[in-house]
Amino acid sequence: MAEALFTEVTASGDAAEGAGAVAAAPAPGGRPFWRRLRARRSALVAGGVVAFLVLIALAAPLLTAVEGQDPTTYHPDLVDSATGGVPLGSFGGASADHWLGVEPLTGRDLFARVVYGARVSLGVALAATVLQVLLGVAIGLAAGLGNRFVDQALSRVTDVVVALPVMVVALGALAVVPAGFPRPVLIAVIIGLVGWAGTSKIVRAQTLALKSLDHVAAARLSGWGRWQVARRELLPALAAPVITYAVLLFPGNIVVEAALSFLGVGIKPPTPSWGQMLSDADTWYQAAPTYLLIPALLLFVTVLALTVLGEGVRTALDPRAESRLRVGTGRKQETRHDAEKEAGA
Amino acid sequence: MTGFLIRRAGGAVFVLFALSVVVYAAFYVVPGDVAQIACGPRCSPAQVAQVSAQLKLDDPLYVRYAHFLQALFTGQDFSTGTGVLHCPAPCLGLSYQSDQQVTGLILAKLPATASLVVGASLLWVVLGVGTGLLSVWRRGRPTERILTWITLAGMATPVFVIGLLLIIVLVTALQVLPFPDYVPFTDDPEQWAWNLLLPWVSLALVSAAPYARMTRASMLETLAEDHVRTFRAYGVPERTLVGRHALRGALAPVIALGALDIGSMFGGALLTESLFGIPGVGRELVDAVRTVDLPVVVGLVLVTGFFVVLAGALADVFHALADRRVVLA
Amino acid sequence: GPQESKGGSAGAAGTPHKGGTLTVLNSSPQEDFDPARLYTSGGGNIPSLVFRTLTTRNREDGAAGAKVVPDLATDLGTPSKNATVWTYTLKKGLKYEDGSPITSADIKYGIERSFAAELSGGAPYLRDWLIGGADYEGPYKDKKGLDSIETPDERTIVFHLNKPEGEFPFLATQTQTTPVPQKKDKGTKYEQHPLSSGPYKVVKNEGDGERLVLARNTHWSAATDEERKAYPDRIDVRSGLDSAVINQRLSASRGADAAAVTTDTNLGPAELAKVSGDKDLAARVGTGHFGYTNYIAFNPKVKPFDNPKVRQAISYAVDRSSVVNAAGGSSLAEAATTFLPNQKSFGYTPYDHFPAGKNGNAAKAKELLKEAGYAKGLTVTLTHSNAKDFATSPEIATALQEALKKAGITVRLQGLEDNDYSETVHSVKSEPGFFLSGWGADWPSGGPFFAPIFDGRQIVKSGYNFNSAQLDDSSVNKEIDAINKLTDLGAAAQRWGALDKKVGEQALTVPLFHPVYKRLYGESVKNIVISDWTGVLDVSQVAVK
Amino acid sequence: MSLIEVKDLSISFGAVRAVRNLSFSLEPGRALGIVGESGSGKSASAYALLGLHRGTGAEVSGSVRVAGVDVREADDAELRSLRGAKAAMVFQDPLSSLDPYYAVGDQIAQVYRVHRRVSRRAARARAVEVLDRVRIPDAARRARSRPHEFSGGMRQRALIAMALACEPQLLIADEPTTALDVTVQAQILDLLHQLRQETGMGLVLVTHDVGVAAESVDDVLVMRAGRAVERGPVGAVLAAPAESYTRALLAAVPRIDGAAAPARPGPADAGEPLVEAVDVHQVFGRRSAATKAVDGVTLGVRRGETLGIVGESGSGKTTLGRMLVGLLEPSAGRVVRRGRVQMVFQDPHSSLNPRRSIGESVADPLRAAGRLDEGAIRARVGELLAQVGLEADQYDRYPHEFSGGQRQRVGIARALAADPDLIVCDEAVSALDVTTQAQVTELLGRLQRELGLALVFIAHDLAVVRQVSDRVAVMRAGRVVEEGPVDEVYARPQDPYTRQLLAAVPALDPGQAARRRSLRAELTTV
Ligand SMILES: Nc1ncnc2c1ncn2[C@@H]1O[C@H](COP(=O)(O)OP(=O)(O)OP(=O)(O)O)[C@@H](O)[C@H]1O
Ligand SMILES: Nc1ncnc2c1ncn2[C@@H]1O[C@H](COP(=O)(O)OP(=O)(O)OP(=O)(O)O)[C@@H](O)[C@H]1O
Ligand SMILES: [Mg+2]
Ligand SMILES: [Mg+2]
Repeated sequence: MAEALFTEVTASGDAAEGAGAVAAAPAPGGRPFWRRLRARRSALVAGGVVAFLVLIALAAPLLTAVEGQDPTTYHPDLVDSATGGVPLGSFGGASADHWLGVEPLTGRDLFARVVYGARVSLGVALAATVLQVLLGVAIGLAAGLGNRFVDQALSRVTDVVVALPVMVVALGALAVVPAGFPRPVLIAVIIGLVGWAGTSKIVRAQTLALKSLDHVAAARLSGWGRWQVARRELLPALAAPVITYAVLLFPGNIVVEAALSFLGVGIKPPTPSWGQMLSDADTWYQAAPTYLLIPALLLFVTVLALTVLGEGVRTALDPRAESRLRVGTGRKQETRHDAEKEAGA
Repeated sequence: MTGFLIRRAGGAVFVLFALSVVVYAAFYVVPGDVAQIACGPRCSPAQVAQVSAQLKLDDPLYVRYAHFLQALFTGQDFSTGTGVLHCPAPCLGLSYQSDQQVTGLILAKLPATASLVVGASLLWVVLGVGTGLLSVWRRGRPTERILTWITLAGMATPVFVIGLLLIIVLVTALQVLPFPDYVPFTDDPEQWAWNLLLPWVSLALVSAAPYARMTRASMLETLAEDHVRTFRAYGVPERTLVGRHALRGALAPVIALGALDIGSMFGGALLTESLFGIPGVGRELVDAVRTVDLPVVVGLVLVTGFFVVLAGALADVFHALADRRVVLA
Repeated sequence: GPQESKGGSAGAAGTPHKGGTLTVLNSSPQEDFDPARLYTSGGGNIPSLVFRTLTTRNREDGAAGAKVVPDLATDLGTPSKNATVWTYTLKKGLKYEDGSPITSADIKYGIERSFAAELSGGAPYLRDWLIGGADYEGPYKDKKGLDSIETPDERTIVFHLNKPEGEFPFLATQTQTTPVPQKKDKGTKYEQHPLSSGPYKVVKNEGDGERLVLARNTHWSAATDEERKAYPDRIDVRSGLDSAVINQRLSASRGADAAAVTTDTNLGPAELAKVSGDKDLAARVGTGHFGYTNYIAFNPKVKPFDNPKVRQAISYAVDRSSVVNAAGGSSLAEAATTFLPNQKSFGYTPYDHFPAGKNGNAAKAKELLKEAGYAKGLTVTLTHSNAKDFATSPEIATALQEALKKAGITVRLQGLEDNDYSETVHSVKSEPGFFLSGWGADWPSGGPFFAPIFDGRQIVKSGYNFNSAQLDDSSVNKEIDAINKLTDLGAAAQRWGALDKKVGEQALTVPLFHPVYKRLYGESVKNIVISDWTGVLDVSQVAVK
Repeated sequence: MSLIEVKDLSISFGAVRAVRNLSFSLEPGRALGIVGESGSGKSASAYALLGLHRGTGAEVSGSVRVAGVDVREADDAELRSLRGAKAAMVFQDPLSSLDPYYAVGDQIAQVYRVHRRVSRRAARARAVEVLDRVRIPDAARRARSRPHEFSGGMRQRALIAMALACEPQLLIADEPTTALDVTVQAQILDLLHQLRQETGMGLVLVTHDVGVAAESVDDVLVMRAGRAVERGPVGAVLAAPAESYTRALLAAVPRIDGAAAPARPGPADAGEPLVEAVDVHQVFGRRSAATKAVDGVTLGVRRGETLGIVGESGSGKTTLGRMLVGLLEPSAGRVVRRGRVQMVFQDPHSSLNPRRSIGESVADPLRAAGRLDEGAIRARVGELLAQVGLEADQYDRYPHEFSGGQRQRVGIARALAADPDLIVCDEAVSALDVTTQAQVTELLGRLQRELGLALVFIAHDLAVVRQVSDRVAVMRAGRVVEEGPVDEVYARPQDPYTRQLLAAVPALDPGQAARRRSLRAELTTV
């Protein structure tokens, strides 16, 4: 009987039309994540900005060659030695030769230092963030999935790491690692090693919440191994908070690199980095404002772009986000909604 | 609850123990000859040797560590030259550099750091959570935009830059605030707050952004949940939905983040402290690391580690109280 | 030659009066306040208000300030014929803050306790010069005392030295000669309340010297003290401040800050740029010259610096104007070609053996390199510290790196963290061949400036060594001994200058620059005195009314 | 004036047209049942009555007037004054419809204060009053409990209490009893009935369960694929349905008292059980907080056999099922498995990963096995989706785009994909309308016949259990109180609890429903 009913229902024309009610939208081109990401214009703009910054960093030698400068040559003649080395000329000594002017004291070309600094700052911060996220996710997952003993042990190790002063670690590391070891790599590793605790705490909490959900149980019953279950069922859900947090870690890491420079255990000169520039420039805000403003502005743009991009990626990762975002601002009237649609059509 | 407290206390002991071992181990490799630094650069080798003997630096590190542990439980006596200085039971030793009792040294520095961190954290939580809240409730409005940009800019700028700019604007140019000059709370609460305002604001500005982002993310998450739909269907105004229900849901991650920050800030507010001349533990720590003053470093790391553990445990308790579904494990 | 030291025009005007509170805004706290542990003459500015010494520095502007004058003693001391025995007589009516009299035994005890390991930190001279000093372990371990110091009566003290030292009066300016009554000695705890012999006493010492309050010592009598003016009633020292904030506060000069000075914070280049654009501020800047030289040090035991041609080539290649710029510009640094500071008291004798001109002589350098067998260029490593001090710091190192590049010398930089740097460059075992260094005077004379660097007998095999070239030249050693015998300090200075010029020929160092100190002070601060001895404003002369 | 007037209502979610040209009205004091298959647009229509689609991605057209308010034209303030005060809604999912952070009483008080200017205290008193009204025992104390301290049935009642707080003219109840066992379901339906008599409010009852509608409403509206198929007085429609769809719907309703289920083939082999539990226990929490969820259960399931498990909410059914498939280790006792096992989860919300398309979820077991290539996997998933009454091309859609019943079917498809020997179906058909339910149970039956599949069928719907099971176990408080062949147990229940359960089953005939209601009243008061 039931079977007959079923065939009848699907066979009737009415039902065929009814199927429209549940039919999916025509299969979208490309993976849904990219489709959703592309749909967010702000994310695209932000992505463009980030790509642009990365490009600048990669093309630093080329750009400085075009300008005809390099980041290390001193120009003592371009600064006023008697008044503490302020760049001569307006706008920090900006000119056709020195597009953004020159550094106070040394007269080194600011544009060249900024673009080369982008390499170090973005590179170090990126590497450190990646390390922090990898470690944090791995340890957080292990704590969340492991038994009570594993969880307790890892949580306490996390506490130790939080409480460990970065200075002590940095000094110890600098003493142990041979002097020839590339400093940016070392700094990235140090920042990564002391900064994963936040990520791991977030991941652990999320894992604990998620692992009791039935879809994780279902995946286990499907015959996946532990790691596969984690990868398929947990990691995608962890992606949102982790991305949100990683986007926050990134500028933090640039600033930490600056602070390490400030404390004398950072990037080695004459290699420029934004953080180092900021920490050198702090007293120059009045005498040579561009010296402070340029790296500060670039850093701000980077952070802003990453935040917007991160937000975009986070939302695009979540198939429910479309309706979710609107939920927050549920004030738009249905009628107006229709009117807008018509106006737009 | 009792079980939780006992486990946490055990965990804390482990953390502190591990910290002290790590610090001792680090001092094998960190450069700097303690005796030479304590004695001064022009000390003769013989004199350096005397100082080294006096500070018991010639013992192997593990022996020193054993003494350290012993002093912690039984106290220790030190010679002042003319007499004896008794350092009572939880004795963290004497500073190599200044001959002060480490316990006293830390106790003297702690109130300033606590004032800084507690005040600033209140401010940054309010600023961060407020911005996050506005970014959900008043999405796209100018106030929201401005606040979001301010917090992001704060995050992108080192505190020594922000602090200095604030001094220029608020103190030198507008003259609305005094130059920060730490006054202990016990001396004059009003002056205490007034003088700390600038450090608080600076530290809050650089720390608020994560709270704003986290608050925003979890609020959006909560707003999409079924129970919010229930209240919307009962005519509860959006303001209440956001401010009461969604905000409450966002509390847990914010508290967790706060615990992490407050804990680590106790050792890490050093840039703010040195910019504003606040006599706190952060600066003391950097100085001690610089001068390889092992007892002071160990003492400070233990104390800050204690706060990290404490903050973590408090966050767990708060979380469990706020969300009864959570069992303390 | 050096510019004149001078206080700014603003503060110089107006007659000083007694009264008021002077605020001192500093970055480093006065962690040591025990006369045994202080290093510099008078222990620096603040301790010198509390501790009187046998002799002291002359509190006058410029070169006159580099003279040594009597303090507790009636004169600069009476030397024996070969300057190995020095005898001092104390003034009459000297009292501590508690009204008890100051005796010569207290001075002997003060010196003795500075030998105790618990109270280390002072300068090495007493240990090196006094007979039996090298083995003496201080009064706590060795109750017998030091035989080479005699106190025949309450006002007389006699020092027996193991070799002639004509500069003993300079040594007597150090706080180890401050009287400490044995009964009041509390060992390491003494610094919490040291007994004052000067115009001020300590009434508050918090946070290990972070917050100090000094008030008048009523038992101090101006009649016995020609040097300290002691105008303010109180002195309030706040330390631990960021240098940028100190300069901000001094330039704003609001409230109590109008009567504020700093004893340890210079104007940085950025601040100088701002100050020089503002007439009012520029008038409140004091300029001082402390005897100090920043230089490149070579270790000829390391190749290729064993080759004098290489050292000379580098001397020629150096671009002093970019180095001076990196150190803060011509207002904060003066290019140097001599090792001795450019002040008369050191015996300054101008010379420039390897004239590099303003921007370096790359051609000459290349030529020398060719002769040395490095026609194709040379790669060397320059060791420097990562401290932000504009002296041995990265800016200077990179400036040199750039200059030497023009001469075909590739410089790799090895920046070390502060402690690591000190340990590395000051140990004979690890000393690099090519590094940045600097040397300052313990007192304004050639002796302590020149000898530790070039005296072969001062090479320290284990421990800190400052003779970085490890020069052990018997003719140099002999001349040093000869000058030390002179009690005529003027004559001695001349011979130090000549010796410097001669040693300079070996190109063991490349003098780079002498720093200049520029410091702001508050609006109502008067009577600014900056001597060449310290290069900084003397708080004992300052008035705020 | 009518309480509700809906004209030409259409709702679409993007390309999905969930409701089309729906018109109906409701007079004050009357009760309307909306029944229809799962996914037919019932919930969507109910939401439209309160303007809940506002600000979401849904597009709404047509006119909706409720209690004199034009829902589509009203401004925010006007709408707020409608919501809760004049018309209140009880949502489909009671488990997640209350804020976990606040006490139940405070939540009700909050809603009350939105509409009435009263003091906090007065609002609290009102909350206690309405909680008492929906028979929450010891209401004054329980008002201070948080939702998680309430059982499912109590939460549902709390939601109704919230709806009653402002004495609305209209109550919209969306599947108020879906997740509840029959005894609680009966209590809730009785409560609604009583309240309607006492206050004279109108009721819109959305349900897929014709039986539930028969017990509680005056008129019935049958929906299918977004359209109204038939409407009329409940007695008339149920007794003499005009439309073929309605007839089919009614015919598919499993009956507890009708003819016994078609003779089922006996277990394929009488040998060793496929899965066997021996004296299993499960204790959650420790010491004072310990809950004995399962307390010494011994049972076995053979190849080709169906074991039904019934029992009140919280009696340990799910926990037992999880132990059978090995998702939970028993605290004591042992479970022996001699084949592949799968589970269909009770909560369709959490059993599907919201971030993965449903096709991917269904494909999981296939991928894990690693035998099929990509194309074959897609084809097989399409086949499975079709078998449970979904479309093959819904592969790429996400769980939130489905109605409750549709999600449940995805879960079944996933369990089938693994090609198991035994499936534990935990309330697998509870949210399905009877036609789909019939289709699914038929599918399971066929697989059982063809492949010798064994089933453990956990359900609160006694009729369905009777239809599909060979044996039935009745659970209460972690123990099996009665077990035996299904006809035996239904015909001659031994345990008083089993009798109570059977009396709570809703009847299709409104007249019979009334008789049962009074019978229940006797049973519970005794
Ligand atoms: N947010 C959404 N996005 C896309 N489609 C949706 C959404 N919500 C519901 N639908 C679709 O709209 C149709 C009607 O859904 P609705 O929830 O009203 O069904 P229902 O009749 O209540 O079913 P059930 O009895 O299973 O609860 C379904 O086909 C569903 O897939
Ligand atoms: N993870 C858990 N932690 C603590 N208690 C639990 C847990 N899971 C279930 N319980 C408790 O165990 C008992 C049995 O729960 P179970 O889910 O098995 O009931 P059920 O018979 O499936 O009920 P329902 O019909 O409502 O689904 C309940 O009292 C429940 O509160
Ligand atoms: Mg529904
Ligand atoms: Mg269950």
